[in-house]
Amino acid sequence: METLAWIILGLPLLSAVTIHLGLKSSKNLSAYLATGSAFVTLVLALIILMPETENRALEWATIGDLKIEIGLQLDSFAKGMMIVVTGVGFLVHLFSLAYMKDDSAKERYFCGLSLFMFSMTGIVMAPNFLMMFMFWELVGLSSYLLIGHWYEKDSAADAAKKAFLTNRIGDFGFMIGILMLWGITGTFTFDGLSEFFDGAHPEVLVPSVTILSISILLIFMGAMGKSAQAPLHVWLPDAMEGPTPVSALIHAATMVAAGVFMMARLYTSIGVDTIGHLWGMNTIAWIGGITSLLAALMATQQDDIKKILAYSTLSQLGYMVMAVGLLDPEAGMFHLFTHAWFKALLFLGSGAVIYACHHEQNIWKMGGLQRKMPITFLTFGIGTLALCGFPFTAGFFSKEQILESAAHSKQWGLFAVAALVACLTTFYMLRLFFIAFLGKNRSDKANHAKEVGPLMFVPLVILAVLALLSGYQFLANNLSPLYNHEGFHVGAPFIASISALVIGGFLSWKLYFNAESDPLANNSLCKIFRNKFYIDELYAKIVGYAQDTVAAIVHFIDELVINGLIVGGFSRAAGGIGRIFGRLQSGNLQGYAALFGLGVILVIYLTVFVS
Amino acid sequence: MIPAHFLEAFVLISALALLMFEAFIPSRHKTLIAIGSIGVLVFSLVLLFFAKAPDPTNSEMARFYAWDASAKFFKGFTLLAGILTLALGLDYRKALSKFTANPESEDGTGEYYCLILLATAGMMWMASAKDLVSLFVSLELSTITFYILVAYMRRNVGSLEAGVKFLILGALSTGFLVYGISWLYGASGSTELSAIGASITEANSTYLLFGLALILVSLAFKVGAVPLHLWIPDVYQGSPTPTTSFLSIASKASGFAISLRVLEPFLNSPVTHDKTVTILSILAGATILVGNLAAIPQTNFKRLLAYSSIANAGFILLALAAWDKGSDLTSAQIVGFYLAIYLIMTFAAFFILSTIHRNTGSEEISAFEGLGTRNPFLALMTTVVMAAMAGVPLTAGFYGKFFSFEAGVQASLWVPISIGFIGVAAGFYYYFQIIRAMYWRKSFDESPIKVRPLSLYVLITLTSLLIIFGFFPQPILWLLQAA
Amino acid sequence: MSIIFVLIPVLAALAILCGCKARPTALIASGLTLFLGVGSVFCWKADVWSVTLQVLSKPSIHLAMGFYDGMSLIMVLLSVLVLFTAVFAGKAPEGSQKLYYSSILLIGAGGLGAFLSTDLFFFYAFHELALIPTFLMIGMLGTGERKEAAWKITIYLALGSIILLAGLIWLVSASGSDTWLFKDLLASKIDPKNQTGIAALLIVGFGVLISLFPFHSWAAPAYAAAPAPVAMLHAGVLKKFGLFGLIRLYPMVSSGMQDWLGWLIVLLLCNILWVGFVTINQKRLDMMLGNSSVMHMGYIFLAFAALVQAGGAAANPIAIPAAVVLMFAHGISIALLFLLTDVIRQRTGTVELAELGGLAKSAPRLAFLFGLAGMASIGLPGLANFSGEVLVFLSGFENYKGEGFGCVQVATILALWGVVISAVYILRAYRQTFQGPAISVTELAKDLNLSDQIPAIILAAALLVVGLYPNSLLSLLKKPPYCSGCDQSIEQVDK
Amino acid sequence: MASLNEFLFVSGLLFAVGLAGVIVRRNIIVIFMSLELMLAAASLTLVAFSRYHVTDNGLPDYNGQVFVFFIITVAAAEVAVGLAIIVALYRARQTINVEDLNSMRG
Repeated sequence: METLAWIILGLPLLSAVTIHLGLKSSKNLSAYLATGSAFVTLVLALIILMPETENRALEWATIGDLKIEIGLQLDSFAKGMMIVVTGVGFLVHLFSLAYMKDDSAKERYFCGLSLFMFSMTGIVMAPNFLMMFMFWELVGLSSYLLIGHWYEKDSAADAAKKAFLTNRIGDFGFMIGILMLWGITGTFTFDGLSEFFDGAHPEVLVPSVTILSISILLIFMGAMGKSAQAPLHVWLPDAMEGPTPVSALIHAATMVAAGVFMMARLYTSIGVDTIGHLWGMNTIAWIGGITSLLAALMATQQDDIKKILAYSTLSQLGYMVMAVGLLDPEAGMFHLFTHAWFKALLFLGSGAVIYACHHEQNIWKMGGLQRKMPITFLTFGIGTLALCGFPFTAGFFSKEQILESAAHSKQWGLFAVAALVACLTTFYMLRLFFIAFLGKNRSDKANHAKEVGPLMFVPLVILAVLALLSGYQFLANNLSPLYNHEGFHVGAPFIASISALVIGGFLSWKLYFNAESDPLANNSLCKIFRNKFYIDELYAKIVGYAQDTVAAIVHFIDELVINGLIVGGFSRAAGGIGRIFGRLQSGNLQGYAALFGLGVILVIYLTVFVS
Repeated sequence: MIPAHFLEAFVLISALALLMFEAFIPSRHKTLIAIGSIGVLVFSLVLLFFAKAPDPTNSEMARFYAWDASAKFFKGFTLLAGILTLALGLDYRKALSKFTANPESEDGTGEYYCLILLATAGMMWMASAKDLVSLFVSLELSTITFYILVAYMRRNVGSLEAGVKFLILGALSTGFLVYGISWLYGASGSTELSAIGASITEANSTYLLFGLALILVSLAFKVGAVPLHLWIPDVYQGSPTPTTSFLSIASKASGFAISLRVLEPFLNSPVTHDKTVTILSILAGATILVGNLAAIPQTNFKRLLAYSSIANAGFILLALAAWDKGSDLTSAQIVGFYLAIYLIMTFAAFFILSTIHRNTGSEEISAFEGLGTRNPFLALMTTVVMAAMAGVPLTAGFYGKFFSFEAGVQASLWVPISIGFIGVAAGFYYYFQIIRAMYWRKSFDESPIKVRPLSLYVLITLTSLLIIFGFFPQPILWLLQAA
Repeated sequence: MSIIFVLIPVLAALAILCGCKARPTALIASGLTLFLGVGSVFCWKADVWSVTLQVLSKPSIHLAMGFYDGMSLIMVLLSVLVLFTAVFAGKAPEGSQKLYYSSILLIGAGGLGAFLSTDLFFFYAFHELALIPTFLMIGMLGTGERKEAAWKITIYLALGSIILLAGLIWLVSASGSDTWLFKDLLASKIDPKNQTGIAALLIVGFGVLISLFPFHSWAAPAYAAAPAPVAMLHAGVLKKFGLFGLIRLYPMVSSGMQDWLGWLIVLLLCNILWVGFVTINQKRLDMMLGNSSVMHMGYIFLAFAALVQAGGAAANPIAIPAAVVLMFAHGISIALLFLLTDVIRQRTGTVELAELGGLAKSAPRLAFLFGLAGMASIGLPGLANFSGEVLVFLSGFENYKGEGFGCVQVATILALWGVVISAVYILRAYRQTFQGPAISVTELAKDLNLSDQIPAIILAAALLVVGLYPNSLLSLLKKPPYCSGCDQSIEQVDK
Repeated sequence: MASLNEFLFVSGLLFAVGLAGVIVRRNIIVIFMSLELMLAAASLTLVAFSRYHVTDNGLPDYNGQVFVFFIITVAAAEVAVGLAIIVALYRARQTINVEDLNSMRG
C-alpha cells in the first residue's frame, strides 16, 4: 500500500519532468499526460483511503544522530486531505484541458500543474516539519510559476514575485519556529511531537513555556504567509493574474489551505489540551478573525469577478485559521474540506464565465448570463449558496461548526466577527451573482457568450454536487481530513448564521438587484474598502523606504567608506608616502650626504642610547 | 685539496694577467677576455669544492681567514654572480663600447671583464674575513673596483654621475667604517671579531656599541638599508646594466656576509643582544617600508629594481633581527637562502632588462608593453620572474620572504612584520605592473623582440630554477649546510 | 598519486603554451580530472591516493597530497566539476586562446592543489598559484572596469594571504610540531594564550580570501569584470579555500576562536545583512551576483560560528557537514549563475538590469537554467543550497534547549532574514531579465547553444543530485580520514 | 702627556669637520679632501688607541698602527680612482660642482 503512496507522490513529478524534458514540442500530449497522472493519483488516493498502512521513510540527510527523512505519513488526516488535493486537482486539470486549449505555452502550464500536484502531495503526506517545509517551498515555486504563466505581462510577473516574496517572509518565521521546536523537543516528526508532549502540561516538559509558545507562533507565521493571513495577505488577490483554473486549484482550494492544514497538523500532534496551556494562542484566532473581516469588507467593493472570489477566499481562510486558533482544528479542517469544493466550483465557474466572455473579468460588463450559460449559472449558484452558508449546503455545516466553537470557547468578540463576516459574505456573493448572472447584458462580450463545452461543465457539475453534499456525515466522515460530527442543534450559532444570511441577502438584493452601476461607488467608506484599506500602498511605501532606502544607504556607505575611504585611503596613502620617499631622493649629492649624516646620528642614537 | 685562500689569489692573479693580455688583443677579439674570465671563475667554482681550510699552523693566515659553511657559500655565490655578470656583460658589450673610448669598436670593453674579476676576488675574500683588517681591505678592494665599474661608460653622463655619487658616498661610508673599526679596536683591544665578542662586558659595551653603530652605517650603506639607501636608485639607474646587477647581487650579498660576521658577536652576547636586535629591527622595518613604497610610483624598470633591492635588503635584515630565535633555520642560513634565491631572480630580471633595452632602447616599464604578443615566451618567463620577486608561492621567490617572516614571527618582531605585510602587498602592486604592461597594454611597435641565444639559455635556466626551487628548495639548504 | 590532479592541468597548460591546440587540450585535461575526481569518489582508498615527498628538511615541509578526509574529496569534486565546466563554457577571444585556456587550467590546478594538499605549506602555496592567472585574465580579457578590479582582487588577496601566512607560521611554531603536515599539526596542542592571536590572524587572513566583511569590496567588482570561467572558478572554488582552511585548522585553535566568537558573529551577520542590502541595490546582474556570493559566505561562516561556540565537532556534529555541503552547493550554483550571466552578456550585449527584459520568450532554456540556478541560490528545496542552508540553520540550533537564545541562535535568526533578502534580489533580477515584455535587445537573442548547455546541465545536475539527496554528499564525509587517529573532528562525526 | 680622551676628542673633531665639509662644500675636489680628513681622523683614533693600549710585554699594541698603513694605502687607491672619475666627469660635463649632478632623481 505504501508503494501506492509513493506512486502518488512520484507520479506528478515524473509527469512534470517528462513534460519539461521531452514533450516540449507536443503540447497536447503533455496536457493529456498531466491530466492522466492527476487522474491516476486521484484513483490511488481513493484506493489507499481505507486500508491501514504503515509509514516508511527514506533518509534524506544523516549526520550522526540527526536524521532528516523523506517519508509518508499515511494517517486518515493525510489521506483525507489527499482526496481534496487530487480530487480538485484532477477536475482542474480536466477543466484546464479546455480552458488552456489555445495557450501557446500549454506544456509549461501543465508541467507547472504537475509540479504543484507533486509538491502539494508532499506537504500533505509529510511526516515531519522539515519535509513539509521543503514541499512548502516547492508549492511556493509552482505557485510562482503558474501565477507568472503569462510572464510577458508585467502585472503577472510582478504578482508572481510578490507572492513568492510574501511567502518567504512567512517562511522566515516558519523556519525559526521549526528550529526552535526542534531545539525544544529534539524532533521534527509529528509522531515525535505527540510522543514528546503526550497530552501533558507543557510546564513539566520544557524549560520555558513562553519560548515554546513563541515557537508555535513563529510556525504560525509560515501559515500566515501561505494562507495569506493579515498582514501577509497582500499577495493572494494579485495572484489572480494566473490562469483561472490555477486560481481554483492553488489559490482557493488547496495550497492556500496548506497553512490551515499545517496548523491543524501541529495542533493535533502536540495535542489541543497542551496547546491550550500555552501563551498567546488567541493571537492566532484573532489574526484569522481580523483577516476574514478585512477581506470580506474589501470583497464588497471589488468589480473583478476573480478578485471578489479571491477576497472571499481570504475571508474563508481567516475563518479556518480562526477555528484552529480557537483550538478546534476539526472545525477548521472541515471548513477547509467543504470550502475546497465550493470555492473550486466558484473559481472554475468564473473561469467558464471569463472564457465565455472572452477574458472579460469585470462583473459590470457581464449580466444576463443565466440565459446564455444555464449550466454555469446553476452550478455557480449552488456554489454561491454553499459559500453563503445557506442551510443544508456544505458550507452551512462547516461554518456552523466554527461559530459553534467560538461560542463554545466563550470568545464572543470572535463570534461577533464571524457572524458579521457571514453576513458580509452573503452580501458580496449575492452582489456578484446578481450583477454577473442576472439582469441584462451590459456588454458585447457578455452578449456573445455561450455555454462552455463538456470538458468544462462536467467538472462544474461534479463540484456542484460535492458543494451540496460534502457537508453531510456520510461523505465527510469518510473523506474529510478531520471530522468531528456534532449533532445539529438550534442555538446561538444557528440563529446568528441564519440572521446573517437574511440580512446580507436582503441588503444585497436591495442594492444590487438589477442595478446598472454600483450605488455605493461614491461612499467614502466604500472607497476605502475598494482600495483594500490602502494596505498595498502602505507596504509599497514601507518596502520602498525601509528596504530600498536602507539598501541604497548601505550601498552608499559600503562604496564610500569601506571601499572609498578606508581601502582607497590606504592605497592612496601608500602611493603618497612612496612619493614622499621619492622626493627625498632629490638627486642632489649634498642632500644625500646630509641625509647620510642624519642617518648616522639616528643609527648611533638608536644603537647606543635606546634599548 | 688546495688551501681556500689560493682561490682568491688565483682569481686576482688571473685578473691581472688578463688585464695585461688585454692590451695585446685586437679590438674584435675582446670577447676572448670575457670568455677567459668566465673560464677563470668557472674553474675557481670547481676548485671551491676541493678547497680546504688554510693550514692552522700558518697562524697569520688562519687568524684573518675563515673557512666555514658561510664562507664557502658566499664564495660560491660570488663566483656564480661573477659568471652571470660576465655573461650579461657579453650581451651588453654593444652599449658598453658605445660610451667608451671608441664607439665603433670594442676597444674599451676588455678591461671591464677584468675589473669584474677583481671585484669578485675582493668579495670572495670578504666572505672569509673574520678580522677587521681583512674585512676592511677586502671590502675596499671590491668597492674601489666598483667605483670604476659604475663609472665605466665614461662618455655617458648618467654613468659618470652615478660614479661620482657612488664614489663620494662610498668614501663617506668607508670613513665611518674605519672610524668605527678604530672604536671597536679601542674598546676591545683587538681587531679580531671573535676576540671582540669575547671582550664584551657591561663596562665597555657602550663604546663597543658606538663603534658598532658606525660600522653598521657602513654596512647599511653596503646592503642598501634605510636611511643609508639614498645612493642606490641613482647609482643603479646610471650604471651599466651588468654593473648594476653585480652591485645589487654580489655586492649586497657580501655586505650581508660581513654583516653576519660583524654582528654575530654582538648578537650572541647577552649584554648587547637586545640593543642590536632593536636597531636591526628598526632598520629592517624602515627599509621594507621605504623600499616598497618608494617603488610604487616608479616608471623606470631599472630604478624599480633598485628599490626592489632595497626592499629585499629589508626582508633580509628582518631575518637578521630575528637572530636565531627560529627553531628551524639559523639567521645566517636564512640570509644565505634568501640571497641565493635573490640571485636567481634578480639576474633573471637584469637579463630581461638588458634584452628589452637592446631591442627597444628603453629601460622604462612602458618598454614592456605588448611583450605578450611581441615575444610570448619571454613574456612568460618575465611573468614567472616577477611572480617570484613578488613572492608568490611555488616560485622560489616565496621562500626567502617566508623564512624571514617565520623567523620574525618566532622572534615576535610584530612591528617589522606588520610593515612587511604592507611591503609585500605593495610589492605585488609594483611587480605586477610589469605583467600588466606586458599583457594588458598594446604597443605601437609590434615588431618581435629578439633574445640573444646566451641570454635565452641563461634565462631559461634561471626561470626553471625559480620554479624547481619553488617546489623543491632543499638543494639550496644542502649548499648552505655543506660545511 | 593524487598529485596527478594537479599535474594534468599544469602540464596541459604548459602544452598549450608550447603550441598544442588550446581548447581541445584544455577540454581533454579538465575532462580527465573530472573523470578522476568522480572516479575517486567511487573508489575511495585514502592511501593509494596519497603521496608525501619531503622538499625541505628545516622547516620540515612535504609536498604531500591526498584525500585527507571526505571534506577534501568533496572540495576536489567541486573543483573538477567547476574546472571542466569553466573550460567547456569558456569562449576565448581571437588571438588569446593560449593564454585564456592555460590560465583557466592553472587557476583550476591551484584550487585542486590546495584542497588536495595534506601539508599546510603547500595547502597555502597552491592557492596563490591562481593569483597571477586571475590577475592576467581579469585585466586582459575582462569587461567593464577590468583593470581596477584586477588590481583590487590581486592586492587584497595578496595582503590576505600574507596575513594568513603570518598566522600559519605562528600556528606551526606555537604547536611545536616537527613538520607542516596536517596530521602532525592536528595532533599537537597550542598554548591557549597564543591561540587568541593566531585565531585573529587566521580569521583576518582567511577572511580576506573569503570576502568576509569588511574585507569584501574586492569580490563583486572582480567577479563582475572577470571572464566567465575565472569568475566561476574563483567564486565557485577558490573562495572556498578560506573556509576549508578555517575548518581544517579549527581544532588547533578552538579556544582562540572562541575568544573572537562575538566578532565573528557580527562580521558574518554584516556579510549576510549588510552585503545583502548592498546586493539589493545593485543595478547590474554581474555585480549583483558578485555581491550575492559575498553574502552567501556569511552562511558558511555561520556554521563555523556554531562550531566555534560549541567548542568542537563533538559538541556540534552538524556544523562541519553543513558548511561543507553549503560550500559545495554555493560553488556549483554561483558557477552556473556566472556562466549563464556571461551567456546573457554575449547574447544581448548588456547586463544592466534596466536594459533587459522578456528574455524568457526568446531563450527559454537559458531562462529555465538561470531560474534553476537562481532558485538554488535562494535556497529552494530540491536544490543543493537548501540542503546546505538548512543544515547550517540546524547547526545553529543544535545545542539550543528551549531557554533564552544564545548568540549563535540570534545570529541564525537574523541570518534567516538573509534568505528573504536573497529572494528579493534574485527574483527582482529574474523578473527584470527574463520576464515582462520582450524588448529589442532580447527579442532576437539566441538561446543556449550546445557548448553552453552541456556545462550548464552538468552543474544543474550536480545541484539537483545534492539537493534531492544530500546524503550522497554527506556519506562522503564519513569516509575514513587519511590516517586514523589524526583528525578528531572527522572521526567524531563518524560516530 | 695628553690623555687618551684628548686624542679622541681631537680626532672626533677632525672627523666631524670632515663630515661637515662633505655636506656643505660644493666642489667635488674639496669634498674629496674632506673625505680624506675623515680617514685621517680615523687613523688618529687608531694610533691613539694603539698607543694607550699597552700589551703584557709593555709595548703598545701595534695592531692598530698597522691598520693605519692599510688605511693610507686604501685611501691612496681611492684617491687615484676617484680623481680619474672626477676628471672624466669634468671632460664630459665641464663642471665639478655637485649641484649639477641631478639628472636622476625620484
